[in-house]
Amino acid sequence: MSERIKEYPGTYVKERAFSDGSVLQTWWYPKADYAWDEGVAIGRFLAGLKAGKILGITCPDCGRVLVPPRMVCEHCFAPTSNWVELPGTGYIKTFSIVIVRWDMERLEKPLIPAVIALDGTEALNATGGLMHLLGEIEPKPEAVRIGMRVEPVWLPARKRTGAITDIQYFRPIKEG
Amino acid sequence: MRTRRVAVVGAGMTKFVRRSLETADELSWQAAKMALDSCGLTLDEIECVASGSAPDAFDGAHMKNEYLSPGSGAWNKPHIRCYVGGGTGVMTPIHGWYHIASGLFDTCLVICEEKMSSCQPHPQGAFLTIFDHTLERPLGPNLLWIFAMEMNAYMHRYGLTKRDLAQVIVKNRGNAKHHPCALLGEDIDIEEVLASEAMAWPVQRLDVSPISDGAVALVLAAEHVAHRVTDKPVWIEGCGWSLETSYWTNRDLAYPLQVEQAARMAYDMAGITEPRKQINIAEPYDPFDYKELHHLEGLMLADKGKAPEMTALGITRRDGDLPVCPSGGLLGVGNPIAAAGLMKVAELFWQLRGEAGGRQVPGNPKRGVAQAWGDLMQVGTVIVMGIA
Amino acid sequence: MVERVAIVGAGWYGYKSITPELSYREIMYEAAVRAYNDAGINPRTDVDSFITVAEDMTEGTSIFDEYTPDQMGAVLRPNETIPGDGLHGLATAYMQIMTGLFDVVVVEAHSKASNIMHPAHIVAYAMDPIYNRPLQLHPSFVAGLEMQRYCFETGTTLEQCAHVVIKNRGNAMFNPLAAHPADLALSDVLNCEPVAEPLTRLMIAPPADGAIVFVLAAEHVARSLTDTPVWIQGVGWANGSYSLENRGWVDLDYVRLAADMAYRTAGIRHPKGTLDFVEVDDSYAYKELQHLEAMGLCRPGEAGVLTEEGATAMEGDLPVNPSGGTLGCGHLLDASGSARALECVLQLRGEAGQRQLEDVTTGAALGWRGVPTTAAAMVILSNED
Amino acid sequence: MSLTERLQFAHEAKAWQGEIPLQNRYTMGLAGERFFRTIKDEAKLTATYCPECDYTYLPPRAYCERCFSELTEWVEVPARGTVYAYTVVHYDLEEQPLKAPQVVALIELEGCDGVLVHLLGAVDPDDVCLGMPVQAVFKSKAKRTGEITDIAYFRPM
Repeated sequence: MSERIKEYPGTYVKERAFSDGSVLQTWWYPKADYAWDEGVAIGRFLAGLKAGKILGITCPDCGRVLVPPRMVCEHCFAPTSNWVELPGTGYIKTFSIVIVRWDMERLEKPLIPAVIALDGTEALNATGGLMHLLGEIEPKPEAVRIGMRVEPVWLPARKRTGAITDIQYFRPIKEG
Repeated sequence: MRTRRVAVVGAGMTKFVRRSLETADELSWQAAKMALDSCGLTLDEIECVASGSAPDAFDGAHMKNEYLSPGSGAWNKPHIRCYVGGGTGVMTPIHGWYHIASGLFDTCLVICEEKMSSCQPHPQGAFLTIFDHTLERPLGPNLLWIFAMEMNAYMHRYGLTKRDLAQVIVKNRGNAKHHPCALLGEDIDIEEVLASEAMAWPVQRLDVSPISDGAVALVLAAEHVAHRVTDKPVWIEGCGWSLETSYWTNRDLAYPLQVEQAARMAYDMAGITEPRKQINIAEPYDPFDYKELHHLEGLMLADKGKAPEMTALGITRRDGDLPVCPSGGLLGVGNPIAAAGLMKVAELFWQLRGEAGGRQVPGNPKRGVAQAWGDLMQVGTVIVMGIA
Repeated sequence: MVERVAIVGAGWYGYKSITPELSYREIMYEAAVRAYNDAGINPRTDVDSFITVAEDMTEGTSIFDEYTPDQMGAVLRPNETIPGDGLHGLATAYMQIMTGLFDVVVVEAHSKASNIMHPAHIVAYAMDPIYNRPLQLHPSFVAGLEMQRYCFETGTTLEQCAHVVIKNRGNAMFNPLAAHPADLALSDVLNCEPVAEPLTRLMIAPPADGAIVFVLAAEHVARSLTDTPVWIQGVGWANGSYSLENRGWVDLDYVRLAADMAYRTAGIRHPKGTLDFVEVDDSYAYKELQHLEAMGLCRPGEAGVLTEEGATAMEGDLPVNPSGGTLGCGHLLDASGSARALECVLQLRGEAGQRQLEDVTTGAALGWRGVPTTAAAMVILSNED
Repeated sequence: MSLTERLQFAHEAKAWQGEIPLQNRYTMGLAGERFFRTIKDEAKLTATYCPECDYTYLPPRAYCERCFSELTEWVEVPARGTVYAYTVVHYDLEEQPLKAPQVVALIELEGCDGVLVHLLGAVDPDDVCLGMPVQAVFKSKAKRTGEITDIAYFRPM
């Protein structure tokens, strides 16, 4: 490779070349809007959120309580049944302290996304759980720890719409 | 084994650049043309095309493989694209392999392209919609979030520090100095990595591979054609791929089980029973520094949690006992998703033929493994190649 | 001696114009369960590889293959996505089995077309961004242009094109799977609103939701799984020129090449005498005619006449789209080719109910990826040992 | 066993709405940069020629898709040709009926193989016919941006 071929193709263009017109361009804005059918499992889960409940569903074969709920257990390939209301509490499986937006602009305030393992869903090598944001981490975001116990902070009932954001965030459970 | 043997007989690639003048199909043509020229074959002699590319959102074209088909040499030829997110770059030569191993074809052009710069204002925008549309996107996640969380889980499980991980960047960028297509080949101080701008703890700017435009192509041939075309065929000995659950929040993120599953499948096919003894070079997928370590463990080339120590001991240096990412990896060469994965396979081809120039690992390596990974930290793709 | 490959299981959900009762995951599961039960297999232990057919932009998710394994029983198993027609997926599975390293491979394709709010925008996004898209045209213009030139060159009439619609939506009346059965008259088709002249609204296949799963097996396994294996005799696929500017507007080289490859791999020299029926893409009425000609089943310009004469009807010499085709079943996006193949399987097993053709042994399915592509794939299926 | 639980009431069936938010910027590429620059600056069409395949590409390509040769031979071609096919389009991208239907044509340009896709203008749709000679109408220089829409439309000669 390096020995045989001296010249490699690929022409680098500076960003400035677009603004000063030295390189031509054309733009497109696809209109990609969707209305995805929620179906049985997610539909019921969202209805639960609206009612202020986190619901799981049970696999009759392995006994796992699945969150997010699905109509089939991916390990047993068995259809699930028996909805369970979970306490909503859990612990932080992992987290990040995010200070830039997707386009690399700095955020005004850090976000702390985390994977929450929910109580009542522990199984062999897996836990039911959700990605969500953390809040009320005191005294500052850096105090967050893996394993920290957390609980959901719900929107008031009248503001809930049946969405994951009906939970505003999870916060540490105060000791005692 | 009654399966037909398949060899890599040619390779080509473009420079990986932040933003290319070439259109996506022109990049594909450049890499494909070079691959053909490298083994003296013409497009006429190619019987089919196996292509791979990651989200359509990057190049900005729905049914991307149709859009790329002229540059992929697919005019009046059978052409199928495979797609497993970030794992695509190593899946595509596997996809090419079964085209020939099936007995349907004798030659195959394997091509991966990504023009990420078409996605504006920042290519990360293409990753905003990889999350579950109902339960995750409303929270506004991006790719950094989940990698940061996986990195954190890995560091926490084994008590690793940022310094343990950052040595991978120093090594890979250094290796990339000798890669003529590299975007970031340079000597870099570990303190500079540790001091780089924080993005999403524990991820800092220099932990991440650079976004780029580029294309890579290989020519595959059945045994009888391979011997006619070259006296240095590199054989595809094993292929493996595996996809974990999409419910990533339910998984153990500290260990890439899907990579292990894919590796076991590839090793079985290649007859490898002791990978650490039987593999001379590794090109694990390194879009972030911790990923190289994570994947060395998944490939069973390091004990769980021990890859950082192996790196500290210099074992994974270009002149170490197990050179890892001698190409410079994604961290050094660049990360045009699918093309970056195929770049690793091309690197094995060049290394095993002794044609890697300043990057050549010493000791006449006989066998190498390349691996890619992607989706929601969920797919593993593994290829084993050798000259035995 | 190379082993053969058979379809040993098939399952489906749909087809319907909307499916608000189930999510995309759930329709995939429904189809998969039927296919696995049909084949008598457990996906967690008996399948060597899973192939899912999908495109990001029709799903509304970047890297859609993330969301395929769970409901297929494919978790921690080899599972790859083919962004192609369902028949490209079948061809991929066929190749994997022919390597000798995979005994059982599953192929899934589905459509949630009803979830896409601006389908024309999605198709437009497949056009060349520099030369074509800036004109901001509804993508059906491509079909309008092609139909006009085709009719001009071959002497095919609009009435003949309309007969395809009447036949296929009429056939769909006997297919419980079909989403768009209808009893139409010539005037309905010719006098409804024009979309891209000469193309009228009823000459365009309306979309539908659905999911289709096939289980494929190597010969030695197939015989232990089923008494009614449907053999994949031949496969073929090809691309033409992607560019609207350089493609053959009259000679569909990609269909011709895909068909030639399928005949070659099947060892068929005289397709016309060998194929008992065909299921071909008819996402626009004139495409059925064009495809029959490009597949070598009649001479250029002859397909329209044959259709008018009833030669392609259920009781004709060569029944074409007994299922109702895409016009009658609905356009299932990239699962459309799978729907064509599913009908072949049902017919060859004698399970096509009211629309069962008599004494059929060999059929073919042809898929086209639609505007603006030049990508076709074909499989030839047979129930003969 | 398939699903053991299903929705029972129509009001339970809901859809979650969202989008893939995207904006794309495309370069014209090795060949396109020169093609569109010539249109922008000189209101002229250029093509590339493949001697291997004896094929003249307009839009020009940097390479021949048939034989993969690099194409370096550029030719200027007159901005006129004949209608190879045409259609009258009645809907826009939002699926809304157009007030004024658009006439879209494939135009065989003089000296080129293949066709160019563009709008026909200054003509009644009923008067268009196959083989009709047409020529490009360029936007004024001040309005040209180096895109395919620098040609406003083709009109009968």
